[in-house]
Amino acid sequence: MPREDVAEFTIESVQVLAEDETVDEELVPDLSDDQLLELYESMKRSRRLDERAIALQRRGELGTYAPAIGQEAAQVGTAFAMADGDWIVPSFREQPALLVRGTPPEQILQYALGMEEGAEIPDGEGALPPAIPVGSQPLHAVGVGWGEALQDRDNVAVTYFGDGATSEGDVYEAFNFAGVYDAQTVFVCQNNRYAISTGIEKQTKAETFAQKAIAAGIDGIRVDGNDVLGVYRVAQEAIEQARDGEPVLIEALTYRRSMHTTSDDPTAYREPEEESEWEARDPILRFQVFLEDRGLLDDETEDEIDERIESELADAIDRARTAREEVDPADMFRYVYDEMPPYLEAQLEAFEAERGGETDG
Amino acid sequence: MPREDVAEFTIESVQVLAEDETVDEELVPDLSDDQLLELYESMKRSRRLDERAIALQRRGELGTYAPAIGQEAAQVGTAFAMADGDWIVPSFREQPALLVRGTPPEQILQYALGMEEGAEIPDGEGALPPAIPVGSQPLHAVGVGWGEALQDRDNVAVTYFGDGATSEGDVYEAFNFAGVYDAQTVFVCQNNRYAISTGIEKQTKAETFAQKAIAAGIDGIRVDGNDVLGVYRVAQEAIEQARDGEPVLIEALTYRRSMHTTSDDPTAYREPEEESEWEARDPILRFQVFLEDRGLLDDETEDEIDERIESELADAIDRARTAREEVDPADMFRYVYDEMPPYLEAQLEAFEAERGGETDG
Amino acid sequence: TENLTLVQAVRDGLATEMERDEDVVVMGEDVGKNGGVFRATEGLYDEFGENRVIDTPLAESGIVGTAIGMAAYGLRPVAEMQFMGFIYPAFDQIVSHAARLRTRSRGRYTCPLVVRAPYGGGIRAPEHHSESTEAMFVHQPGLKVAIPSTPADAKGLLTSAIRSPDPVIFLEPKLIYRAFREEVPTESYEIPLGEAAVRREGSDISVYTWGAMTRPTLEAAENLAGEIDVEVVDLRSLSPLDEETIVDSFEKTGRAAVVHEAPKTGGLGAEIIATLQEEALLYQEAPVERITGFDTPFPLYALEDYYLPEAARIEDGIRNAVEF
Amino acid sequence: TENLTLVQAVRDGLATEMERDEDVVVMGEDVGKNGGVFRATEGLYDEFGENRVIDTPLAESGIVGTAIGMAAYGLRPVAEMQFMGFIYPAFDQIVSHAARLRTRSRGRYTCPLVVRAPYGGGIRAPEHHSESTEAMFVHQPGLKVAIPSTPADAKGLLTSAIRSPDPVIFLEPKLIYRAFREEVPTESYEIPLGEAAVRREGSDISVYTWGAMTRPTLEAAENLAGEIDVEVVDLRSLSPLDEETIVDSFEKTGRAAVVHEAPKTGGLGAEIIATLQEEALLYQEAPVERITGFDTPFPLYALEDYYLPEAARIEDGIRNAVEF
Amino acid sequence: EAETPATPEDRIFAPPRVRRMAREEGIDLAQLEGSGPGGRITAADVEAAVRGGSLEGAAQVESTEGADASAEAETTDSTGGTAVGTESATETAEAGAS
Ligand SMILES: Cc1ncc(C[n+]2csc(CCOP(=O)(O)OP(=O)(O)O)c2C)c(N)n1
Ligand SMILES: Cc1ncc(C[n+]2csc(CCOP(=O)(O)OP(=O)(O)O)c2C)c(N)n1
Ligand SMILES: [Mg+2]
Ligand SMILES: [Mg+2]
Ligand SMILES: [Mg+2]
Repeated sequence: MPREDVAEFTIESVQVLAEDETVDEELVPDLSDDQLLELYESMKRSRRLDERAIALQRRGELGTYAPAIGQEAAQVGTAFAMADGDWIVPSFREQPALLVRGTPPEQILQYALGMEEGAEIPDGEGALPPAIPVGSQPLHAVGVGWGEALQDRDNVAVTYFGDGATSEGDVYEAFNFAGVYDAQTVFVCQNNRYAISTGIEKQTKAETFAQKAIAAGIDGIRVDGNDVLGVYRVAQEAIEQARDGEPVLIEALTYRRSMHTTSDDPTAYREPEEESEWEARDPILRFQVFLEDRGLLDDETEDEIDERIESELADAIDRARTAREEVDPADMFRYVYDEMPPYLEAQLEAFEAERGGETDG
Repeated sequence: MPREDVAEFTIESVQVLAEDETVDEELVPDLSDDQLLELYESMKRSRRLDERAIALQRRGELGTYAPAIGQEAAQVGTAFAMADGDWIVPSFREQPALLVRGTPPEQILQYALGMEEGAEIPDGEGALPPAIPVGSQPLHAVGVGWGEALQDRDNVAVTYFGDGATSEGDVYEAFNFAGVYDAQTVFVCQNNRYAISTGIEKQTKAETFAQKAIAAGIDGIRVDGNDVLGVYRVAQEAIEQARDGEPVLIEALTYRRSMHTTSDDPTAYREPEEESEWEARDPILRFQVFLEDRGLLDDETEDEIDERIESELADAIDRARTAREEVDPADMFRYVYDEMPPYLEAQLEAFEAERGGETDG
Repeated sequence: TENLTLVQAVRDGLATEMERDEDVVVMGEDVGKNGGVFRATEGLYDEFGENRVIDTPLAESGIVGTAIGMAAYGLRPVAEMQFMGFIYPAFDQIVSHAARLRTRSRGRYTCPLVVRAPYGGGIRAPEHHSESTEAMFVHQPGLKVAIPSTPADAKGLLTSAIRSPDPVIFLEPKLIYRAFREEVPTESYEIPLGEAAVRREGSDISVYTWGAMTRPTLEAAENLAGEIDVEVVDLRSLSPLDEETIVDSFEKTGRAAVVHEAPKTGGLGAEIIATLQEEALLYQEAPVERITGFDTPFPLYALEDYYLPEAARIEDGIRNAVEF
Repeated sequence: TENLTLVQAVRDGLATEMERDEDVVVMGEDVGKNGGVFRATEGLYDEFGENRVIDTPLAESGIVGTAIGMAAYGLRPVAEMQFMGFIYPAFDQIVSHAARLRTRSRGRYTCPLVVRAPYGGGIRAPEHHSESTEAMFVHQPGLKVAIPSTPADAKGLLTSAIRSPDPVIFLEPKLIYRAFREEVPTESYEIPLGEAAVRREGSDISVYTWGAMTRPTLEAAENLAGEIDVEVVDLRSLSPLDEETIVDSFEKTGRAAVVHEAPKTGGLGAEIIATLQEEALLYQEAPVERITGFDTPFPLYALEDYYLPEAARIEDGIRNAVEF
Repeated sequence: EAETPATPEDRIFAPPRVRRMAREEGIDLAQLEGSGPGGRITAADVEAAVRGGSLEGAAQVESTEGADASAEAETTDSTGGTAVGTESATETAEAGAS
């Protein structure tokens, strides 16, 4: 074998609903009309939540907020393919997926209000709290998916992260552990082309992010991340594969249409033309036309959806504000350990004593 | 593009001198007879150093020692392909490569005697000291190779590590940085099938280690690591490529024929049959037959080589022992900072004062 | 009881808990087939199978990160770092995640994870194999830190660590892994985290130490007997500290020393001193001596005996404190 | 001179040194085109080009690890960690390599590396964006640690850090990045590492602090003026500590407090206390107060004002020490 | 030196600076009754002892104890100002008095 090929790999890319609204009918996932509308409404709900949150932040009511505008299909499509017992292991920009999985919008707002309460996952929902250190959470998802495998159960863990995150060694370690131990895990890399200001060309020389799976001997696949039907299809296949102990990396090609967070100003590092180009590829718009073309969406339905979302969000904002009034600073001490050690108890007592004197105590 | 392949990769493997002594004449590197003999002698020198070091350790004279027995071709072949200004960035099992690059054997012995002096690279030699934390040093090699690129010079950094090391996130980060910034770096992964007791099947699901390069968009190639001619050929090409700013990962398929270190007992985790199989594939033996077949090596030359090596090593051992007598414990304080801060000076003074009272002071 | 070395007691603690609770899984580099490079997991692989004693890829962050996921999932992983000097690749997972999962989720998720690591010098090991940086972990809220100094404590503390609903960094003094044997109960038992042990009563000075330094400290105390009556407190639990025992002893003696292997500056000795003067300054008769490693990287082994506090240096330090 | 904020002074310090020494390269996440998320590197990319102001992949270990290689090669890299809370993935490279390259090679290689990171709380930032764990780095031999509290110090200390042949962890108090301006010399100058600054003279108590806590401490001192005469010592350099200034002040006042944001246990306050009692116990009249963050993870921002020491809490602490 | 009581109750209760004063003045703290908060020995107690009639001095200070803690005691102490680092003691006294 003086000089021979010993291994070959290909990376496949999927698109069901193209930008020009052509549809690959064979690949259209088997979803009911109601489900299709649910996909649509989910994307819109997240979009509106982001818009309202940005506005609230601009008025000084919220802390730093990371909108997912433009990435709704990548997240909603994958989250929608999950089953009841499945786990979601998110990073900090996962509003669309979390909403689909059952996190109420007021929790997302509470989190942006700097309240730990916002990360308190509703009981019964398999969701880890947001991970802020980029690239640190896929390993947790592998631990969960591995746990499922060790216990002979068949739920999967789906974890979300960005193009930038793939540069962190932890993400590669996650792929590699998943491969060795058949962890029931699906990795969703949202390639939104930016890590804050850093474009993908400075992130890696790899031509796709999906091919990073090859290093770990697991499957990688790319999908048009602005095509919710394609994403759903790919995710469904990946999740089933992962249930059988074969982890998959999905690269969803999308675009972060707004700022990195409300602290960021993208005009410092990218051209408005690029943003307009991607506006035209907006995942909600594309799917809206699809639904209209199929006669599933008319103005009336659209209005119903909008009204439902607006009233939900108005309520959510009210509830979050109320909750904000009620935070108890002493909570800081209460969740450090199961039992509070004496020195911490002493600190809490001193803290309470000092605050006893204050009017807001 | 509903469902199409967007990227394809192949991993190539090279072998010039096969186990059955057949030779791919086209691929035989262009080396003089003297150079061929030098390759051979280099491998033997390292083998003998390891053997003598193990014996010394067994007698209680040396601390933990990590022999490279079986891996001589993988290291000598690559190191031999380096040019004068090139850098070597080793881990802890790189005797064969270091000897080729000019580290005197007594330094290797001093290091195993627990003397920092053993890691003090001779001036002018571009070699970083051994890195004990597995997988931590390829990033340094990227920094060096990147430095060369930034300064428009054309030396390369060649870094060595094992199959186990590839599981560390840092190694992947090194590949990835090298790719993005065209660092003049060659990565030599010695796949010796074990990380202490852990076999490669527990290290990764990837079928080759070379394919880990794909994640970073750089080239990966496999070579029979027990074929010194194949290794040299592949290394030479890789080094030239790296000089032009294209980093390469070489996977050298080899076998750690002896223990992980002198603290390890391989019988706990692998079969003697496996060890015998690989004994038959020994790189020195294979190359010896090749040289004999070509009429380059006869008993007389062999004896000359052996005698030279034995006397060199005897001297080296003597010098290392002498140096060991002369260590100055106060050195501990001398290389922490450029200027010793007052608190450290005070500690040194107290230390000297206390030792003043001792007989060995 | 059984007459065990410290490392055997660790192994016994693991085995006992694994039998008691099938959610306990052991994972790490070479912990399975090979039984661990120090044999701390010897035989567990054969006894409990590869799903509970897991040989992992060589990646500390991967080990701890996946173990955190397992812990959140409901298992009780015991992750081994092969040496404490190699815990740093996992540092982010430990401080940013293990320590914070409870806080971050307001108790919805906990992290019942034990990270075991042999620590400390004195065994002629290569670079990075001799560190003891317990102070860094003590500074991180949400973690607990324990270090046994005897076989019986090793088993009892490890049992508590495994049962702890919160993450514990469990550091094992490898210098004394096999240094002596002790009768260790066969059945399962806990030594609670947060309780120090007075190893030797004395009235002239309180010497605080832990792990492998306990032996030379006791040796120094014996050597000084008749001259100075030394009380030796083995902290065992570094986070939380047993402030009560620490302070009580000091109130009795008025003088103190701390002995640790780690570098002096920023070491745990400083915290103990700060606590003493906060709680019992009015009893203090002399500066508290710090008898520690130097503020240099741990040297290669040719010099390690000069670096590590031994009985003679400890005696000198004690004398300093007493003669002040 | 120019009237600059602290972050502008950092930028100025970088620019001045980059001009002076072409081996200085700046690298990190978003430091190039974007000028840094806090604009600490604004304009440098345009001024010095992409080979000297380098946007890296998102990998802290990669950044520091390659920077170590560059430093060994002969460059003088200044690596930015976007927030101190994200320094941990690089922890191993920092403590196992940057700190030890000189020792390991007996001076053949040095590591003239600066790791810059904004640290500390108070800006309503998300989780992990508010940490201050300087104590962990101070405990590691081979590193230096500096924290400026004024624009002029920021430039001068950064200049020293860049010129230091040894690695420096340079922590920038982001709470006061833009809080006030100060006249900063246009030309290049050094403020030596290892020298504290007495910000306010006083005779009743010495209060030691650094970084963002310097302002509330001075505020507390002013509020107490007339009642208690407070000396405020801004350490500036945490490793090495300026023991002389620290001890001199204490010998004068006999009472002290330490103010820091980091959790109390194992924080740098303990080291200062230990040093004081070692060097000046007989001057001590009262326990040294630790006015610090609590031993809890830094809370999300709704509670951060409760966590951080502010003037009122500092005053209380000072009173405790004085009224003891 | 090694002769120390075995229980905290028998221990001398005094800040380090006061211990130094006593040492410098050759006063045996064990002979003094503390007049400070919690019965601690104060600088004033030591000074009183230096001035002769040690118990007298201590008693004198003791009478002020009920009123307010250390500030009072310290005032007495530093106005007596003998061998102490007088400057700082005075400063302390002023602060305490205000
Ligand atoms: C370990 C770590 N380093 C740096 C940061 C600061 N940071 C937050 S988000 C971000 C970019 C993330 O990019 P990407 O992974 O592509 O996700 P996206 O923001 O595009 O969703 C950075 C650098 C962080 N949170 N964690
Ligand atoms: C970060 C780190 N973890 C663990 C170790 C302990 N250790 C030393 S060598 C080794 C195995 C290395 O395997 P591999 O990379 O294949 O190299 P080889 O020993 O085969 O040359 C381990 C686990 C270490 N030195 N560094
Ligand atoms: Mg992105
Ligand atoms: Mg890492
Ligand atoms: Mg190997």
